[in-house]
Amino acid sequence: HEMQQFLMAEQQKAQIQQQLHALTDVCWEKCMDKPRDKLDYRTESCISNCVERFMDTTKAIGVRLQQKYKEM
Amino acid sequence: HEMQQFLMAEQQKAQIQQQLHALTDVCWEKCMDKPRDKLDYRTESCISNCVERFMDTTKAIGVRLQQKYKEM
Amino acid sequence: HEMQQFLMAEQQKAQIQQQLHALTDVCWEKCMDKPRDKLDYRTESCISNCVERFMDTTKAIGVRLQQKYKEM
Amino acid sequence: QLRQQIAVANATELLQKLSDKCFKKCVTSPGTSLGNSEQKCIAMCVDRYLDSWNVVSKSYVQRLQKERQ
Amino acid sequence: QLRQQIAVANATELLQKLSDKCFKKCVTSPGTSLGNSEQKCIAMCVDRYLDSWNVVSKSYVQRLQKERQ
Amino acid sequence: QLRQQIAVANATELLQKLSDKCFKKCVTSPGTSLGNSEQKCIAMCVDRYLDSWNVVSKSYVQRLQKERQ
Repeated sequence: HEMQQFLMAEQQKAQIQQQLHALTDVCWEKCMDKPRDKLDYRTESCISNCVERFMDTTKAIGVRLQQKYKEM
Repeated sequence: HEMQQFLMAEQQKAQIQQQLHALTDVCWEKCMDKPRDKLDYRTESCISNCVERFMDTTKAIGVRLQQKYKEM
Repeated sequence: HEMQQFLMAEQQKAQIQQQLHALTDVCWEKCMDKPRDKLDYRTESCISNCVERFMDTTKAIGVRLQQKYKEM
Repeated sequence: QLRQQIAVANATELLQKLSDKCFKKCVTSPGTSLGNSEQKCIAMCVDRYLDSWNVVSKSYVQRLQKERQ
Repeated sequence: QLRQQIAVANATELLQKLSDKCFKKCVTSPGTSLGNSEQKCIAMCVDRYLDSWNVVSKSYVQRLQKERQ
Repeated sequence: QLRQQIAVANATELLQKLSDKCFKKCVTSPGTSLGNSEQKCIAMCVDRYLDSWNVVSKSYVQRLQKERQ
């Protein structure tokens, strides 16, 4: 049981890492033009908004997909 | 044997799903500009042509690759 | 032991193939415009420079990441 | 159970693809909340993507059948 | 058998990559059949991609050897 | 050991992503060596990407916590 719990915890960690990779990818493309010598305020808030809006988008799409499945 | 058949059928289904994901991906990028409130006729025929031409392309490339391998 | 050596050699080969796929991908996008009937000299040297510079880039990034980890 | 895993994997891949594509198409400069027009765009984007998926499936199956003859 | 699986996996990945790249480069607006110039473009695209693969392999191996010294 | 494998897999994925993104952004036409401005651009690109990763992590964790309440 301990082994199973450990494996599930590690799997969950790996999933979160995967999501962080994907989010950084999307928001980097969305917000970063040419990399400068500092992360300016505008880019930083673009990135944090990007994460929030991306998660809103995923949620909205999940809801819509469930509606669609019910209609079928 | 039944289990094996079941597994192979499921694997084939998964492969087809994978191809449908890939084709939808390619043809969405090729044919869809801004999503509107209906799938208009022009976009729909672009998508179905896209699927056909993509499969033609894959076939042509397969033939060409086999020629090349023979020449080697 | 022989089986293990064989497996490791195959794994290494697969990794190299993977890197060749990735490099060809990057350098094709960087250097090839419209495909012509021959690989002209300019494109060929662009590709071979691209491979070298990409490997330089990976190396430089590796060094930088290690610095960063030490600073943490 | 395997069948279920494949179905779940599929739904997960669809959700990821849709999030990616519809976010890129509909949220050009992310603000402090999803605006009305962004929400509408996302809903339409999902619907059109599923339409496209259906057109692709139909064309793909027809083609496979034609080739088998 | 493993060796064969890797070779097949490789050929499959090459076929997928080529389909993707050459379709994007050569078929800009898909019609009711592949036109002549599209077919020529696809053939050249495959040949140039394989050329590129060879240039990449050569440069890559040379570099690895230089680094080992 | 599994934990280590995940850490290594992560570092490898980060290195691959960084190489890809920073090469594309900083080396527009590859020459016979990395120029000075390309090297600087790569260093800044790595630093900004890690900054972005941190901002993303913070925003992501905050959001998950807000949703759990």
